[in-house]
Amino acid sequence: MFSLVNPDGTVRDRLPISIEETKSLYADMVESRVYDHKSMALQRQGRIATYAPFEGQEGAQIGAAAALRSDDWVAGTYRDAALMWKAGYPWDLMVLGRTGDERGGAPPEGVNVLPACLTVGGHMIHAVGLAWAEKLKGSDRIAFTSFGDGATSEGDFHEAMNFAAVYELPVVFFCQNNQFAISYPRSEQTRSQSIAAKAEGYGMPGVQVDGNDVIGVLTTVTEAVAGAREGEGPSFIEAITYRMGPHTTADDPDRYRDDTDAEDWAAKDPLLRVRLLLEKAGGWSPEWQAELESTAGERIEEAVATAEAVAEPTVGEMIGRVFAQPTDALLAQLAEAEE
Amino acid sequence: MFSLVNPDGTVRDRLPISIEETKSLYADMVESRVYDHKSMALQRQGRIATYAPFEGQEGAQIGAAAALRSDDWVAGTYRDAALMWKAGYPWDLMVLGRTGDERGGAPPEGVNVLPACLTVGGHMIHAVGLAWAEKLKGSDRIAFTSFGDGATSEGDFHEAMNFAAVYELPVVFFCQNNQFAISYPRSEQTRSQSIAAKAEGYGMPGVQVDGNDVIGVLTTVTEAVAGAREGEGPSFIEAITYRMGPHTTADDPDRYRDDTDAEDWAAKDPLLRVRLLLEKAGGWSPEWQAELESTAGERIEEAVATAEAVAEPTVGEMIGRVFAQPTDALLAQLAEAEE
Amino acid sequence: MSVVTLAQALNGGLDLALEKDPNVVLLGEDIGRTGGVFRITDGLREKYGEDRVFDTPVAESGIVGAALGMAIAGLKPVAEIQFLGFSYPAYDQIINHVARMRNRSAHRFTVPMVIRIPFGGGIGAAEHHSESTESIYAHVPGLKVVVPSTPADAKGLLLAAIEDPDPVLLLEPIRLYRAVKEEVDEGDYTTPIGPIRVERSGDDITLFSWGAMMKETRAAAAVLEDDGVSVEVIDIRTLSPLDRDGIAASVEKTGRAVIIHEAPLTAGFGGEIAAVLAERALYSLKAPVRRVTGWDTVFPLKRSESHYLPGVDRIVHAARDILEG
Amino acid sequence: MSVVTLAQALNGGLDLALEKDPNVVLLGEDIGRTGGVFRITDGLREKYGEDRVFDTPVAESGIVGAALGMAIAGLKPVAEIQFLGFSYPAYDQIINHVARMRNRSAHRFTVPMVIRIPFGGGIGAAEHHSESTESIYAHVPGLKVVVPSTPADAKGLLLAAIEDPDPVLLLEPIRLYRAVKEEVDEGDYTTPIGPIRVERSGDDITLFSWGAMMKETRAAAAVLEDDGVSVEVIDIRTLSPLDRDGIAASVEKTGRAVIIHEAPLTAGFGGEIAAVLAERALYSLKAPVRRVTGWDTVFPLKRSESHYLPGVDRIVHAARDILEG
Ligand SMILES: Cc1ncc(C[n+]2csc(CCOP(=O)(O)OP(=O)(O)O)c2C)c(N)n1
Ligand SMILES: Cc1ncc(C[n+]2csc(CCOP(=O)(O)OP(=O)(O)O)c2C)c(N)n1
Ligand SMILES: [Mg+2]
Ligand SMILES: [Mg+2]
Repeated sequence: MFSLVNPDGTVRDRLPISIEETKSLYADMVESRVYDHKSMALQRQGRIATYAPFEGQEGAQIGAAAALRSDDWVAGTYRDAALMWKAGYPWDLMVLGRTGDERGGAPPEGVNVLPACLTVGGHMIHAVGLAWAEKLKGSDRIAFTSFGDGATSEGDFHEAMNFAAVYELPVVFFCQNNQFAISYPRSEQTRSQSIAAKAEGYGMPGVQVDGNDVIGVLTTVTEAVAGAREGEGPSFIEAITYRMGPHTTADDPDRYRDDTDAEDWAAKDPLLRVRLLLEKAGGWSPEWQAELESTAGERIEEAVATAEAVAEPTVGEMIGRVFAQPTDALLAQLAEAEE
Repeated sequence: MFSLVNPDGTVRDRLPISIEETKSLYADMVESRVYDHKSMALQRQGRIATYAPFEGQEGAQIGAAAALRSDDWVAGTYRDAALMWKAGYPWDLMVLGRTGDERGGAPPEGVNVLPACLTVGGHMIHAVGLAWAEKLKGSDRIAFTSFGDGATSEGDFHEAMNFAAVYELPVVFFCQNNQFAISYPRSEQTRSQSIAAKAEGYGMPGVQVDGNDVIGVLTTVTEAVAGAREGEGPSFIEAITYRMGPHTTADDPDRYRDDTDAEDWAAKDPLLRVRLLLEKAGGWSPEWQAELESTAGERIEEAVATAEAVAEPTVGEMIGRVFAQPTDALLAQLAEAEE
Repeated sequence: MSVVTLAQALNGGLDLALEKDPNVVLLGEDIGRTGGVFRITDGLREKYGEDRVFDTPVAESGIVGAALGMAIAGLKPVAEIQFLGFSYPAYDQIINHVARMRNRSAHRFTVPMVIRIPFGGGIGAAEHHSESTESIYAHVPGLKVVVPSTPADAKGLLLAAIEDPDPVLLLEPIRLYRAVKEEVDEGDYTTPIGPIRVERSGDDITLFSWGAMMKETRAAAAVLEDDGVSVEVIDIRTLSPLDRDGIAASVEKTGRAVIIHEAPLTAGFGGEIAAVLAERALYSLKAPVRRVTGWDTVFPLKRSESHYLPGVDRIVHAARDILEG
Repeated sequence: MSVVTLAQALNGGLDLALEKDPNVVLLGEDIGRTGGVFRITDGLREKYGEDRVFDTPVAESGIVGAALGMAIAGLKPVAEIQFLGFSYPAYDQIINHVARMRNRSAHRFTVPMVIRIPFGGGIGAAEHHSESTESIYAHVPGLKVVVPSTPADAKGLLLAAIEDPDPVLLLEPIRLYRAVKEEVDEGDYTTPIGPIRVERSGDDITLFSWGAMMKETRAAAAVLEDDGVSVEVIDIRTLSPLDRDGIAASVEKTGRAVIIHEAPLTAGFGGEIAAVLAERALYSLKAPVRRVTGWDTVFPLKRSESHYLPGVDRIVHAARDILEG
């Protein structure tokens, strides 16, 4: 497993980025965590629907997204809010979506991030098609797709991996192995020694990286992205991480996992190690931390306010989203609905 | 690639079976080929529907089936007639099925061979379920499933392989890599170095065997079956072979493959090498060959006659096959149909 | 007898089936350790062990296809798919294999298995979690499709499905899991697969529905009765095989019909019922048949759910229309 | 103008689309080197190259899902699935993704793609090769479903589908690929998606059908006309969005309807049409609606095909029944 920064903040190898850059990644992780905690609170208050927290996975998500170019394609899941945000998807739209509003699924023009996929495994093949189109168009845009350990058991994972390899497409497959698919542990999900080892069966390079090491992830994904962009085809990355919270706000992890595990992983927290690293390098202070948190808090509050200020969706919008132009049949239904 | 008998009939290693046993395998291959040729002829005469010939794959099919116990489960494809026959499925039922009669799908009690699966990749997971049930019942019956190179691209292949490994089930996966999925060559089907290499991604042993070497196949499958029976879990075998004929009687291989390839493979014919081996050992004579062919011919003719003598199916039988007991709704339809 | 929810009735039914028949096994995502996302299998792994109640990898086609193999080999698998919106990866196994093995093998290999799937919206769930695509299953020859709307029927249909020699799809109305309670026999009983249930007998109009929409249908019937209308309420309960005689008989009596379902209108199962009426009860019909259904849109997210779901008002409105018409 | 088969018309349409729009690409199993199992894409890989016409691995979900990605990124993919019976592994991608991306992303990401699938029986094919499960697709919001029955419509609907900003499923009647010939405009034209086609106008009865069953329907109409009955024959042509006005208008005129399709009866698309009549044309109906369809069985193998397929006799019989009734 590739890793650059140890849980205690010590460094295994020369870091490829500056302290300023490290601070910026740290700030992004802090902001993401603030969003995550806020979302949990909003859900408890009934202001958003079921929420899938990513706490513990910020290193994987921020590190990966930091390796992408702003116009690259991104296809991720319900748990990828930090990743999507770092790739350009605004917080307020993410919140809007989670209040139960389809308009949250439309990132601004220029942000090529698909709305989160909720069917496990369904979206990886979309990334393949996106990459295929870019290759045919002769562009050097790549497609990045993120998914969980559980998703690797779906048939669609297999077909996506195979197509990407067969057509030598610029796709980066990024598995956040957070040890569980809801209650089902990674150890039972597959008897493969590692998830990364699956890549070989497709003739694709596959590597493992410490998913809680944001700089390690950044480095690994940067390399994969560069390879894809330069025509070397697809590659696969398994980021080893841990979901510190429940699967979703509707889940109770006590039913299926040990507290001791969770404690072990808490020590490997992706934020903690960067903070320790920065501390040693003189780049961290309690004041800065407080400032980060308060700035992030303000931004997230603002995003929530923006989302909550969006007018109630109309039945016309719902019906209008089926096709580019509503058909006569739909217009008739709209008339009936508005009656 | 494991192999015991070379294309020229020389032997690489001590043979695990006697000359008498070898002769018997040879006889089975001859009989299968007679069936195959007869079926092609029947199709041209309009007596059976589209037919998928297995010529060139007799070594793989007879060798594999010879390794099974008579009560083991078998789930194969439209191209596995020789395999299914050797596993106990009578020729006449096979012909009956191909005249377009569902009654051909019912092998005798005690023969645990499922009717051929026509959806590519659909049946491997059935073998997994069969093996799962046997394991739960504490029996030592195993499940054997055969499929093509093309089938390994389907999502269902992936799910079947994974389930078998996860639950450590007694399943033998047997891929007849005949180089093509209709017109699509193995080289494009996957970028995996070998198809056998895919097994590793499931934590399952995978081996390659010369599929045109009936004794090599028998040896390899025997080992896999023994492992499964003894509780060592599933394994995967890639038998390298070649479909000497068209994909089906509706196919024209000239559109997608070279004659020279076909010639190369003709020299590797699974029957030829055993004949050469037997010749050297004094176990083959033109008379014996003629006898084999005529006996086989008679048997196949008889099977065809038996199949063709089966009375026309009735609409009542068709409607009666939907459920154990026809529902009132179906009985009403039957009455209407019989009007 | 005890007063239980629909969810509890299902749990009790599964418990009973596991207890009485050692061939019954359960499999599905998260059904063991957590008892399933809706806790329908709660406690059963603890009680019957890891060799009766299996958690599986995330692979719906695999779950259904493996269950099919198990059934052929003599077990009675009850597979759970987490939500109807996640059943589509298994559609191929269901239509091409589960429902056809008997036909393909001329009765030699049979598939006595059950697939349980929570379905329907109304709880503000995320995308794909509110599907009502029952019609794509009701169209599959060789598959029976049952949809209970009461705790007693839930248990009875579940046990009937497990006993059935053929594959049965049991669609469980999410919105009703915990919304209704009634007395349910604690013992072993079955509710026959096939016949409709006349929930309330009446003379002026028939309301047909199934699953979660029975709730709104009942409420609409109450409103109409307050108006002095005599309403017949029919819970279709089994979509396939369909009780065409029962459906026609009701409208021969009442002369008017409203069909209510949550799925989109076009090619929804309501069309089948309306067709039965147009074929069998035409001369009894005093007014056009009405379908009150979801619009032909994707089931929306929470904020638009009320725009989509057919409510009591729409049902009452349609009924009044044809009562007055 | 030239006289061509339905297969040739489709080939010509694809050729034209590839020629005029560099974003059009084709993908599917065996569509390149062999021109597809029905040779609909014959010669196109040679003409447009390996970067426009792709042979793919055997993976239907992959084909459809990849096409969806291509469409989002600006291409206009036309995917082929070899037979409708092999489309089910792609059902999840179609219903959950292809048909919903626009809704999910509030118009931000759109999916202008076409899925072409040969369908229907009558050629004595093997299991799974004779499916007519159009209703499970017609039920999908966000997906348009068209079914030509003539060469001219085949080309026109194909080109309309390719131009359409939304995903369109084109079901191609296998039995008619080479069975009918007619003059087809060699140029660029579209047949509008939506409106039914009144193939023959009449006053006494309407026969509704689509796809391959149009053949038997036409033949039945001829028999009835010989009896002196004035028959209206309607080719539904677009199942979704459905031309309910056109359907109702015909029966308002004729007062009688027979709906003919090859798929099993229960939850088949005929139910939708009968429902439209029960809702919109009830007071015009002089006799019960009749559906002449496949039985609720698996589509059988060759020897039983004639037991299954609704023939001219059954259509004529049903029509006479309601004409006399
Ligand atoms: C096709 C499908 N099946 C089942 C589900 C229900 N489900 C939601 S998340 C999940 C587990 C996914 O685990 P993993 O891929 O590891 O991602 P994680 O949630 O751990 O990020 C399941 C089974 C679904 N959303 N889609
Ligand atoms: C799900 C599915 N997709 C497509 C087909 C059409 N088809 C029939 S055979 C075949 C190729 C299969 O190739 P392979 O698995 O290598 O087996 P082989 O025919 O070479 O024995 C295809 C694509 C099918 N039968 N089922
Ligand atoms: Mg996970
Ligand atoms: Mg092959």
